[in-house]
Amino acid sequence: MLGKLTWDAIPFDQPIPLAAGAVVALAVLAVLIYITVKGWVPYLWREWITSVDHKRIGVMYVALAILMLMRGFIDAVMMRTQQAVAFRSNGYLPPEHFNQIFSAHGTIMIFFGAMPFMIGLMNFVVPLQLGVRDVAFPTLNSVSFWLTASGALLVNLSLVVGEFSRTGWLPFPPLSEMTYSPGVGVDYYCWALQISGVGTVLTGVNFVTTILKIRAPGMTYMRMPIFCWTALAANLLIVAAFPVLTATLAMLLLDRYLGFHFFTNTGGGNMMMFMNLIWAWGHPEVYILILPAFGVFSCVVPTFSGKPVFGYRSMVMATMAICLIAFMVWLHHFFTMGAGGDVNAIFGTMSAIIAVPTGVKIFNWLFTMYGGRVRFTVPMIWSVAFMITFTVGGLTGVLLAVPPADFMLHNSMFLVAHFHNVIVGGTVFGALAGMTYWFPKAFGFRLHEGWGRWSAYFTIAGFYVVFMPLYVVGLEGMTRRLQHYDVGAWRPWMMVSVFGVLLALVGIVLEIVTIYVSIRDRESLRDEVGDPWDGRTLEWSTASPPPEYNFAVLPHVDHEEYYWRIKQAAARSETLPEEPHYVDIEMPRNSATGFVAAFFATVMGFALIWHIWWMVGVAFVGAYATFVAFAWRDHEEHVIPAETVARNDHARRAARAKALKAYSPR
Amino acid sequence: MSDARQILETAPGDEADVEHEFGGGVMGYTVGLGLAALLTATAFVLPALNLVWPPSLPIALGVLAIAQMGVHVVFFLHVTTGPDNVNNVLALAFGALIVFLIIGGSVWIMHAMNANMMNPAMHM
Amino acid sequence: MRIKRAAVLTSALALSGCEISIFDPKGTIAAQDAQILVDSLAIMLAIVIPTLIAIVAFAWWYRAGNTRARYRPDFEYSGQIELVVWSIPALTVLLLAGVIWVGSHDLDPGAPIKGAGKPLTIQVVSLDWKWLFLYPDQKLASVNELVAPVGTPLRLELTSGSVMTAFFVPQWGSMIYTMNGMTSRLNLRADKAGDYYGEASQISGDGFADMHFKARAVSADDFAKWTQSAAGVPFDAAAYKELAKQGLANPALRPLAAPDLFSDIVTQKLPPGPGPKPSLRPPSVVN
Amino acid sequence: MSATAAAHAASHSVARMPSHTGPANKRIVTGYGFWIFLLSDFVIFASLFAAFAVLVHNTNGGPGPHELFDLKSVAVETGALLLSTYACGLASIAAHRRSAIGFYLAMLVTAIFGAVFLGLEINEFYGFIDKGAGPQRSGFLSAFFTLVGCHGLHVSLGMLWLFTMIAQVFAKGFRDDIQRRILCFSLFWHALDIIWVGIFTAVYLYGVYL
Ligand code: HEA
Ligand code: HEA
Ligand code: CUA
Ligand SMILES: [Cu+2]
Repeated sequence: MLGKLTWDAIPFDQPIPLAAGAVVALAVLAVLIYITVKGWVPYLWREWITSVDHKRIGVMYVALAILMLMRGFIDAVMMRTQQAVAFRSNGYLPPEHFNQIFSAHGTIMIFFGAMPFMIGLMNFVVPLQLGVRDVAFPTLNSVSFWLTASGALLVNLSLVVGEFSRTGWLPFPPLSEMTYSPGVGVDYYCWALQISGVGTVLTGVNFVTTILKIRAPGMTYMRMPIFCWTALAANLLIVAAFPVLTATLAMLLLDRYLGFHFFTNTGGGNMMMFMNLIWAWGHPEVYILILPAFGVFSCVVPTFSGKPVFGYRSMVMATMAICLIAFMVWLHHFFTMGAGGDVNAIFGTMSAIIAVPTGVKIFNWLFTMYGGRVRFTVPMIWSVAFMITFTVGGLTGVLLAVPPADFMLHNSMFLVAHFHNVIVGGTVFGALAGMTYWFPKAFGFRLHEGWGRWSAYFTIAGFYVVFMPLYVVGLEGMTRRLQHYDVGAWRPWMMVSVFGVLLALVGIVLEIVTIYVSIRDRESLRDEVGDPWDGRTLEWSTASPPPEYNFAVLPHVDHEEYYWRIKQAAARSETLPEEPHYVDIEMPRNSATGFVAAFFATVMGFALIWHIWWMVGVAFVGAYATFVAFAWRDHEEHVIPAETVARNDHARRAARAKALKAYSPR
Repeated sequence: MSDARQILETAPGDEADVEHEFGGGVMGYTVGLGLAALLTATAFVLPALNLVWPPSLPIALGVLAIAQMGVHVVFFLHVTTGPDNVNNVLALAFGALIVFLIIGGSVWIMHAMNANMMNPAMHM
Repeated sequence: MRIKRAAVLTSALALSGCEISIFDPKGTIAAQDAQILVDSLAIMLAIVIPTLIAIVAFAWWYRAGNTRARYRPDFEYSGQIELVVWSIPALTVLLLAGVIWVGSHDLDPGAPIKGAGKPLTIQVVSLDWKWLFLYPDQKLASVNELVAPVGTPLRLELTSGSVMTAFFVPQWGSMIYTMNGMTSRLNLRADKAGDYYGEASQISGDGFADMHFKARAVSADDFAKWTQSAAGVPFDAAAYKELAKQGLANPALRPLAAPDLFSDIVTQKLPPGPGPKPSLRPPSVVN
Repeated sequence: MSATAAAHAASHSVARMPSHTGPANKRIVTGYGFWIFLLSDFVIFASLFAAFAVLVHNTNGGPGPHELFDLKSVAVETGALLLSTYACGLASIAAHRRSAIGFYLAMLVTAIFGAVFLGLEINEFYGFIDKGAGPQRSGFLSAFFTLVGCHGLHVSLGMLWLFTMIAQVFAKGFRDDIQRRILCFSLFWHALDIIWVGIFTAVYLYGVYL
């Protein structure tokens, strides 16, 4: 009846995960009960769960990402403390648990922390910057989000029911094959990623289409903000790379469930093929993580330097170059497999070549600051910290791209330090910069500067103190994923590193305090005008938070810095542009499709993991029925009358007119 | 109606006004069917007839396949080089490049790996 | 403590005094790898250090409060600067590409190296979670201890009797993957007598952290003596099957009874290790 | 001029709006989005092709391509799928002209040839498994069944979609959103035939002759 699922699946004998799981489950339950009692369910259902508004979906993505970053951070704290104490002893985490932790940490951070954060920012920002009302396929957008949430739920469920994969964030066979990993951990991993992967591909399709086909009148390619370019590149990478992941995991699943021989030791399988395919996805994946962050910095640095981005065309070229070369370097993750001199040399060189367009970007941000008036707000602090940190991380990356160096450093703590250096210093700093930067746009009030600043300082310091020692032990031969070790020379560095993670913890707590304080003091932090930073791109031309339809009338863009120009003109003449003619606006209706589809997907994933075949069938039928029901709908739009639009826009214009007097044009 | 001097767009596969254009309408599909059938038949018959020099056979078959894919793209999917089709073609080119890199790259890499470490006895 | 590791621990204690830094190479390959690493680093630092300085300097000088800095709100393009920002990294990478090209070929793990005397062939089998070293010419089977004469080129043939992992002695040089059904090749040479740290560098399951071994470089005489010291029951297919079961092992040297053992493992005549007993959560490692 | 013809003409002029005059219309957006989705599907197949190319010699002592493949049956399959694609093209022309009868007929022909194709494929798979050459037999057969089976799965889902489309046209007529779905369906069906060209060349012909 319940397949492989028995009481054994609950880890009664392992107090740590059991307690952690119980606490989380209780917390979730408490929140749910609280929400219900307060009578918020209808509101949440109407305004968030069934919303197809890209802004709402963006906010939900970011919220999910923050939650998952915290979960991943707890894993990180456990790993660092384990390695601090596990010198000539077993520490407090037995190997079967420790191995789950780094696997879960990597999986959660990449797939459910960093990527949703970036996708969330793109969701929120791209249509606003393009000057349009929504993405190409709003309902699909909601499906994407909920499928991502479904994957995240499954991964976290493995904490209490069964186990998670113990084979690393990428499940290399044969270790991940049935023979060597008979538990359900790898299955949790695969199904969670298959489900969220579908969501990610749909996001990619959605955003490529949006950016190429849905832009405000006059918004030619060369007038798009850099963030939109990086979003385009990242989504092209998603569309082209994620199917490889889907196919590869499908093959692994066929091996595990039906006894196929793709990657097995026996039967004519070839495990090297898995390495090859997974990295053909995996390397583009890291640029999916970093490119949107580059876009964030290309918004933040110009805004706070009071200048347009330097070398716009170079930036665009560099972005697209990275997007293409990303597909030509994947072998650098397995130089040590023995492909021979020619292959290694060519892939090594291609990897080093990526340093050129990336360097161009760094230099162009540098020259954006040059001749500017740099205001060190919190997003700008993150940006400068990023430029420094990422350059260091990129340097060590290129070092790893030199095959003989990689022969010594592959899979070492040096590698671990490299990728945290680029991921934390690039993607996470970018995410936090972007969150702080667009927070007032989303909620109508700014985040508190003072607290936010201290949060940034502590997190940045924490990062350096955690990971610089890891470079050192990496050079001393320490390999990654060690549950314990006996080498005395590594010990002191482990102690320094654990101290760093405490600093990072303080940083995160301060970030939470920042949010709390800002909500409390929201009246004094209010953004009345909709342009709190003296921004340059279109999102700052509408109200904060923007109305459902974003713009009362679509802007007619005639320049790269269109909004900046009309703002300056208005300030000089001290009059707003003429009032437009308002018309009715058609917007997509809410839809429960995403939520319902994800519900069935979760059930199906769970049933597949535990071999509960009848439940698989039921869930499949449910999903198909949802699909047909959605297709049968007759009215996809609702209309917002011109009067409402006019009323809202008058309020916005009044606030702008008032602010005009205080604004000194440049 | 549409202004011919503007940069136009069509959806891939769109019938729209192509009925009187190259590759459109019933005629287009029929021509496509004829060409595709011809290419398929050649591909199946060629090796059996021993007409080509055997070592060049894979290349011949590959060329036939690519030609046929081209026929399908033009006559069935209506993705042509017209100015209204730029975006569609660019997307296709990007896709084709990725497909090429993944298949070509994998085969090359795995060939090198196998050459360096496979035991001939193993996979018989 | 759930793992009994008395033997492993003592061998580790003996090692813990010494450094295993890759900047302290004790073999020709390690020395060259490290050299290339340092060279590449130097090439890149030449551009990265000025970049880092410029970031800090620009950010500081152009801060909003600095009235001496000239504000140029329209400075958004300069052909010369564009040229420089593309060409300087490109030139650096060009230089680096040369290093990469030469390095990848010269230091290809499969490329034979020179040294004193006839190359010594050692066959390496990674198991769950120990290392088996076979000396086909000396007819020896050594568990978790790799002994090599100083200065002699070592021709390593590697495979796995279980999952994929990687063989690595940091102070001797390059690591390489081991995979069941395949033979990877690695050429090394130890240049200074001593005891070195060897490890598995690719996660291989629950016992992974204990999957390290002692790599000893000894004089030719000591090596000859060592080959004589093999004791105990000869190592054959049955012994191999026993060893292939999951668990840890103490270092041991035994005569090798089955000369084709390695090729039997590679061709899977001897099947790969059985893995854990099927159960939801397999029991943890026991010695 | 009837009202429908006028609407038809209007939809054309909208369909061809230049992009820099603002967001493209729904038909273009939908078609383009689906096109991108298809490209990502091609990449799935690319991975499977790559796996097949690498594993084709790993027969593990079992039968190889020469022993298994029957090119005659493959040729018939190919013909069936080609005719099916042709019929699908006619169906989209019928839809464009808003001829319901023509649409149903052409879709039916599409479905019949699709079914012939599927039948032959299932028969082939069944024959292999019967001979002990199932996907568990060897790496080669795993890759073969997965690649060809994935295509077959796509065709099966396409059939499901095909009948859903007939039902939708029947229930709702040639509404704009239905027309967009017909466009997507025909793109899907034609794309499957392109992939089949890759399969009959790289799997069957290469397998037998190389
Ligand atoms: C996005 C990816 C990501 C991120 C952000 C991190 C962040 C961190 N990681 Fe992780 N890590 C990986 C991806 C990531 N990691 C991967 C892929 C692996 C490999 C797994 C494997 O082996 O298979 C790995 C492995 C890994 C290891 C295992 C090393 C080993 O193999 O032995 C360790 C050990 O300490 C570690 C530590 C840390 C620490 C201390 C942090 C951080 O704590 C650093 C500091 C960052 C922050 C402080 C920001 C966190 C932000 C928030 C929590 C949000 C707060 C925001 C608000 C409240 C608004 N990581
Ligand atoms: C956001 C994620 C991200 C980013 C952006 C990068 C960027 C780069 N990475 Fe990294 N990488 C990872 C995430 C990332 N990486 C992860 C997660 C892994 C490990 C996965 C695992 O095994 O678990 C990894 C592993 C990894 C390896 C494999 C090592 C091994 O397994 O042995 C290699 C090897 O080549 C590599 C190289 C590079 C290079 C060349 C870049 C380049 O893009 C960097 C370019 C940037 C700069 C160089 C700095 C700025 C440039 C200048 C200031 C110009 C001047 C500089 C020069 C000319 C040098 N990375
Ligand atoms: Cu390496 Cu087969
Ligand atoms: Cu990479």
